Amino acid sequence: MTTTTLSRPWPSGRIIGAAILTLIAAFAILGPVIVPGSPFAQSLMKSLAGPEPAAPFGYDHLGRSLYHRLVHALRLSPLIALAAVATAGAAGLVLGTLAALRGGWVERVLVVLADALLALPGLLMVLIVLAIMPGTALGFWAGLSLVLWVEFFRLTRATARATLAGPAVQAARLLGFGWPYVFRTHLWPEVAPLMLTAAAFGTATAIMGIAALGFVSVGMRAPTPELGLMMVELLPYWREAPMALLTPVLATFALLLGLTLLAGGHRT
Amino acid sequence: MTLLSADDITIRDGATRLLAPVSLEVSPGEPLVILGETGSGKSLLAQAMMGTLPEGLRVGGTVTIGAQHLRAEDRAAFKGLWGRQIAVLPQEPWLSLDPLMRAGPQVAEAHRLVRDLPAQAAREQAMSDLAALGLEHAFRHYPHELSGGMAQRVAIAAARAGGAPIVIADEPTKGLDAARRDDVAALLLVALAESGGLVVITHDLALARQIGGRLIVLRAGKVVETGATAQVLADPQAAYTRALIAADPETWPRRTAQQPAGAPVVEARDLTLSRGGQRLVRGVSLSLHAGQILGVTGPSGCGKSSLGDALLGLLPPQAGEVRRASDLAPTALQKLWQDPVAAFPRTRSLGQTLGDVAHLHKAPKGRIDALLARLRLAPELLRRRPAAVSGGELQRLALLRAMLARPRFLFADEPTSRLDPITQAEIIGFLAELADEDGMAIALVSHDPVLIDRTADQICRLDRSVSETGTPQQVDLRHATA
Amino acid sequence: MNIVISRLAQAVTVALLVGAATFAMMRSLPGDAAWRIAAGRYGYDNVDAAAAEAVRAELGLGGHWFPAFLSWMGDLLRLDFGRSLVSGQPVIDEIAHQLGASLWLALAAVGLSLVIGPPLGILAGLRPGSLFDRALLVISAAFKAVPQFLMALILILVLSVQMGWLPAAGYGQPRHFILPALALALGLAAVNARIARDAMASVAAQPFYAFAEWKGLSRAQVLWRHGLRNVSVPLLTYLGLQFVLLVEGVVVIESNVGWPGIGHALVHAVFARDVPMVQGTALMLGLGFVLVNALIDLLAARIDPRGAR
Amino acid sequence: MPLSQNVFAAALVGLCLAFPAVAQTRIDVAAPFEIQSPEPSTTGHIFLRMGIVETLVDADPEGRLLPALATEWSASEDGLTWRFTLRDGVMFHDDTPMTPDAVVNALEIARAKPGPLAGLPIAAITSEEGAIVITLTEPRAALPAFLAEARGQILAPAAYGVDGQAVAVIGTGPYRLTELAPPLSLRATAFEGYWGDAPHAADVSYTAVSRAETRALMAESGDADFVFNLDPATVTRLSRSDAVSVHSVAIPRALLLKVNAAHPLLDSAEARRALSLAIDRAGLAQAVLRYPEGADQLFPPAMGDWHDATLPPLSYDPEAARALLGELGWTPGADGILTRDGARFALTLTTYPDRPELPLVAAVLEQQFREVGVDLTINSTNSSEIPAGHQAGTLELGLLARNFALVPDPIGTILSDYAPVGDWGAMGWENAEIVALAQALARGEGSTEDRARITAILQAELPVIPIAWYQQTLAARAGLDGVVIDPWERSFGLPGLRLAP
Repeated sequence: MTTTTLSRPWPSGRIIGAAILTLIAAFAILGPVIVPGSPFAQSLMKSLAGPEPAAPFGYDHLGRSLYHRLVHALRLSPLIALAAVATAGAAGLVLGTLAALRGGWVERVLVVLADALLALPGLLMVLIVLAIMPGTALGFWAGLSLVLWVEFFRLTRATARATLAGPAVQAARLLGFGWPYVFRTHLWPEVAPLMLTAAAFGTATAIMGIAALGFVSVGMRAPTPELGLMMVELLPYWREAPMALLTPVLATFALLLGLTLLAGGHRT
Repeated sequence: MTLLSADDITIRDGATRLLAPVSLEVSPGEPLVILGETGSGKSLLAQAMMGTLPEGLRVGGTVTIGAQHLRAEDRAAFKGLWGRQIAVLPQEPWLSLDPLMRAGPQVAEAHRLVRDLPAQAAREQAMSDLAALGLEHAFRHYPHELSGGMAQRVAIAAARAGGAPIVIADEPTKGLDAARRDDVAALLLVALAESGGLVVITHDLALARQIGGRLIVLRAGKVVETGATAQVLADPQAAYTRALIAADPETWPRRTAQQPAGAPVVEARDLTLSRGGQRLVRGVSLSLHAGQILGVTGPSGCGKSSLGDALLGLLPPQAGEVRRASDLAPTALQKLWQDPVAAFPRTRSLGQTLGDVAHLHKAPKGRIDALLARLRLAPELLRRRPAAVSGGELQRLALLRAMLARPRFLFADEPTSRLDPITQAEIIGFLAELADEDGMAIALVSHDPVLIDRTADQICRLDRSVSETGTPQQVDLRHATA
Repeated sequence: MNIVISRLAQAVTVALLVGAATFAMMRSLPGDAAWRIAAGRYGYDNVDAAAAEAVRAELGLGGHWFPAFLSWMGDLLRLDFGRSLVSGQPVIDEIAHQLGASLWLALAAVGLSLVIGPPLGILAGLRPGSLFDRALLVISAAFKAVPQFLMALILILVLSVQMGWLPAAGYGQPRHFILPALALALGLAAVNARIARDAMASVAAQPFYAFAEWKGLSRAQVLWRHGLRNVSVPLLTYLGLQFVLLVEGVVVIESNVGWPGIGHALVHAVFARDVPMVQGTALMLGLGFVLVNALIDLLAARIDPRGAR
Repeated sequence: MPLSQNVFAAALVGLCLAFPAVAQTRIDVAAPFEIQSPEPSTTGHIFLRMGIVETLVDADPEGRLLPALATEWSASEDGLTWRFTLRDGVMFHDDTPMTPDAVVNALEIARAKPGPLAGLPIAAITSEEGAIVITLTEPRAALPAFLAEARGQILAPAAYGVDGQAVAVIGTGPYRLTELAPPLSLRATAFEGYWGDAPHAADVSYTAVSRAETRALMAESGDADFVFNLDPATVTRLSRSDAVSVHSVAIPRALLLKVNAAHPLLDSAEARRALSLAIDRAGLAQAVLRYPEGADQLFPPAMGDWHDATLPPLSYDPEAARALLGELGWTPGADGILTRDGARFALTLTTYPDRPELPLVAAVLEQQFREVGVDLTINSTNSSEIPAGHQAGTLELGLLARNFALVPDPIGTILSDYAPVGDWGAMGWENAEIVALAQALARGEGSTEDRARITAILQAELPVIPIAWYQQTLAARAGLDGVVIDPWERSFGLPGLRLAP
């Protein structure tokens, strides 16, 4: 990309959000390097025991290191979420541009489809896809992609329509530039910041969805370390070991707060 | 007796002085016109007198309104005077009316809440205010159902309902065509007759001339000249005032007509155009040769831009045809827009954009520099984004960009309507030069019939019902202003 | 008129989507559908080959997919949702039974969120950039980052277990409403507040807002007469879109606190692979969205006549 | 907008004022089971537990059969003809008398549906004056116990629709159903025409709360008076609370590993014993189930004769397990997993999350098996995958909780699970001796030694590997007297509960 990116400084909320996410990512990637261990290894004698060097966050009810379970949970749902957002973003971008460019029935069909999907609760679609697809992670990816592309599509289409109809694009066309140039220099710079916001929101939505379904026991399955599942597993022990329950709660909160702040603004 | 006086008003933004000490007085029956370009400080001065300056700016001096002496920095003290002592006329009346409230109540609420009339009496008073302005039927209309002129009248009625003796009008003719400008001038004079005090802030010489009274000319935060309006305009003393008056199309000489030579570059026959299901242009025929300037004028919404787009091939005609010279490359047709900022990609530097165009059209090295020099533009501008460049400079850069494609026909769609008069004169001068020296055929759209009259070789006047084409001598432009 | 037609198209597409998705679900149940259904119906202690055989015989599972698909969609378009595979009751009866509980919960949550969010947002929007505005931004971001199930969890731990003020679960009495409604409302309010704040800030920056003050109206008069009405339109439109968020919340929260609503039924139906129930509830939720938004369109058109072109 | 805000606020406040909390005159029960419909084959156990319906035969905590709607019963010499004398003067809740014809009708409908009655060799059920007669094609000594099962409940003829599906719950119990709101709640009130003693509490309600944590919270906050089936983890916590008393009893239910004995990796008793030796039952029971000990044989002590205290217990000895597998030709590979002839010792364990402890136990097993070089993949899925996998022969290992007392006489479950195989029992393993012994016991011919023999064979051959015995735990509000837990999971004992003033 030869375009200069926006050099406008980010608002402080975004910077804080990015910093939180960087910390979490560093923890998820480097965690096992700093303190080696496995998220599945049990030692029933250490059930709900407190922190120690081999398990800095203590142990869960099965004597598994919360530190390592958290590291893996913080890899799992963000990875699924990012994969879904990437798929949804690409699909939304392509279809949105196509709709704005072609108009006619292509646009009408896509808009009606997007509107209909918008009317259906995302978690419901994910649940149905989970029931159809083999494999929970794959199901989450497919279901979340199916839910999330609508937002990207609507953003791209709205921006593309406004941009393509504007004088700047008319000028570029009159000057003899082709559509790839128009996309690169006119459309993408307008869409990209919106896509970043939507991607951050989408990732947050996806992570929330995975955790929520885990929490009501219809998402990821034990013994996979997943944030919602960890919470529901540790909930019965919250009086004995409140910190054990707080660990995934705080991690989820930090992750989602980081994403919300990174998104900046709000969905409209 | 003085209705309003301002003494030693200064405005600073941190260390920068935006307005040198200015003093003025408004007497009953004698309007005061503050004339200046964008950035001259005229609107800041008006805001200082109304107590609406942004908090970030430091303001000094005192304002006396009626019997009250106010320190200009005490903004809150002005609030109680709004509607009661000072009536403020907004710049853009459409945007100044609450879109979700019917016109009548917007007038009546001032009667009720400011003058404490009972609800019924307030409504009747509002009705009679509107009736006095010829708007008795508009009481139950929403703002979007009103024309621009009607909205302006409703806004004036609403602003004055509180019964303030002083009317301040900030740029009341911004973006209006000549016919509407004259309406506004007449309304302001009626307001003057009824209220007593009138301050008009404008960049529009014609409006200043119509209002009369006293005149203050501001430039870059300093008073350049003061005096009776008629006298200053007839015999300007300051060089700047002279330049300002010289930039008024009224004072321009008429262009020496170019005789058509060879085949026309663009030609239209019995052209009928419609956009969004609405028929705009009916049966227009014209032919434009190299070096000629076609002036297109008419009230807003009459299809001026559509005609240009049809000539460019951007809008397929509903009936009739457009013919272009057979040797015309597709990129030999170019266009200038009213808002040049919107015509450039927002996020790229101007140098990148122009570089891309030069590259695409295989312009020789140094072509951009040569054109920059010719258009009297500083090369540093290329490092900036479109939004960081003044409107006049950006319109010249847009012209430069178009020239890189070596156009033979240029459609300039209101290229100067957002620019100050001096900049406008400059841009129009460049366009005339391009026609004369480069033999470019130009279609120039403007809502200002005087400008068209002075600049064009042939004129196309569009109206909702009729359209005529011909030389400036043939086409009755006064008709357009009626 | 346009509103009605486009919403009608949306409703039909929603129905087709739900129909196709649930048909696919029916056809692709991992393992044997009869077994799944038997497990849902008789429980894990009693599901065996005989139970599965009984279900298979009763439902006539099997056959080519295409005629099955046509008859599936045909039933759907005749609004015949069939019977629940688990309970054997007509789906429509079950939904009618559960809809009320969810509706009340959703209404209470929206009502509560409107009491909390927009007033704060409007206060902040009147003074953009102020300390209060920035504080509200931070707080609303924090609340938005708490998923609804987590909010419910925190509220249960704090309000009902630690303090003993509210029942942790249950249904039937007004005090049962407060906790789940609050759990839903806080998240909604966080977003409501932001929408109201932005709308208020943008309305207050419009020329007409300043002009109303210049006419001589006091700040409060301007806010009351010109501010609120203009803020209400974007807020209302957003509320319509928020419906989906609300429904998702209802689904999760109902499962959390044992609320006998449509969301609870949906989760159970998905779990038991009770496809007709999934179809019925999904359809009800999707069409509910369309209906709510159609009503909001009409209401917004009444408030803002510009929209009704 | 502000108008609607006010309306909402007012409505909310108004709602709160209009319904103050009701004074306690009712026992509120919370349990995990959801109500589906009035149909006995799916929801009947809830109606029975709530004392709304009754069966012909009842059972005491020791499993001794007691008269209920039938006052006495006897079998003919050949054990093929059973006569059940019906109690006099029993009225259904619709005030119709319980006639022999009504009882026959209810039983005929019940045995046409899936359930334990369907598996009985019944030739005919006929009515007599004040009695019914059941004719069998082969002797079945446990027949009365089968009639104590929930699906054998007796409903009035008006309760059934034309297709035999129940459309209403018209039973004979001490409580009469007043409100049925599937899936979550029902209410009942004392039935004045009840044949027995009137219950102490006039009203009862039932709420289905599927989440164990939520049930525990309801017990703590007093939202429910009688909370059934507590999560092991919350037992510790609740027992410290003054507001509730926790009761628990061992029940005839075991957590066990169903083994596909036809699978090449598992087709020898040694291999199965090695797996058994790899399981740390005590640790598992304490950490996951919070029980003091694990199961050292299949049948829990609660099952009387079936439990043989003299049997050498199953023990935990990973060393011995490794040795045993080594003898079978397995050697550890690079990753620690055993291999033989290029094949890894890798198995899939199927379980279901309906009982929350199962996936946890599965996770523990995965680790403990890894210790001895066995690679386990956990598939936590729908509970039907286990019987379906059994039928298809694809199941490798299944982790499940088996109730041996669906019918108060365990012989019913033994017959269906181990004589010779069963959906929830043995798989790919047949033992003629067990079949013969079980059939004899079913006919009423066996002895205590025969039961011990069955237990011993199962212990030696391990067609299923026992892991833990369940305890049933419930929490009752402090001041609720007369709490008795029915190990046969037939009754909450509501009529005997007394609300403290």
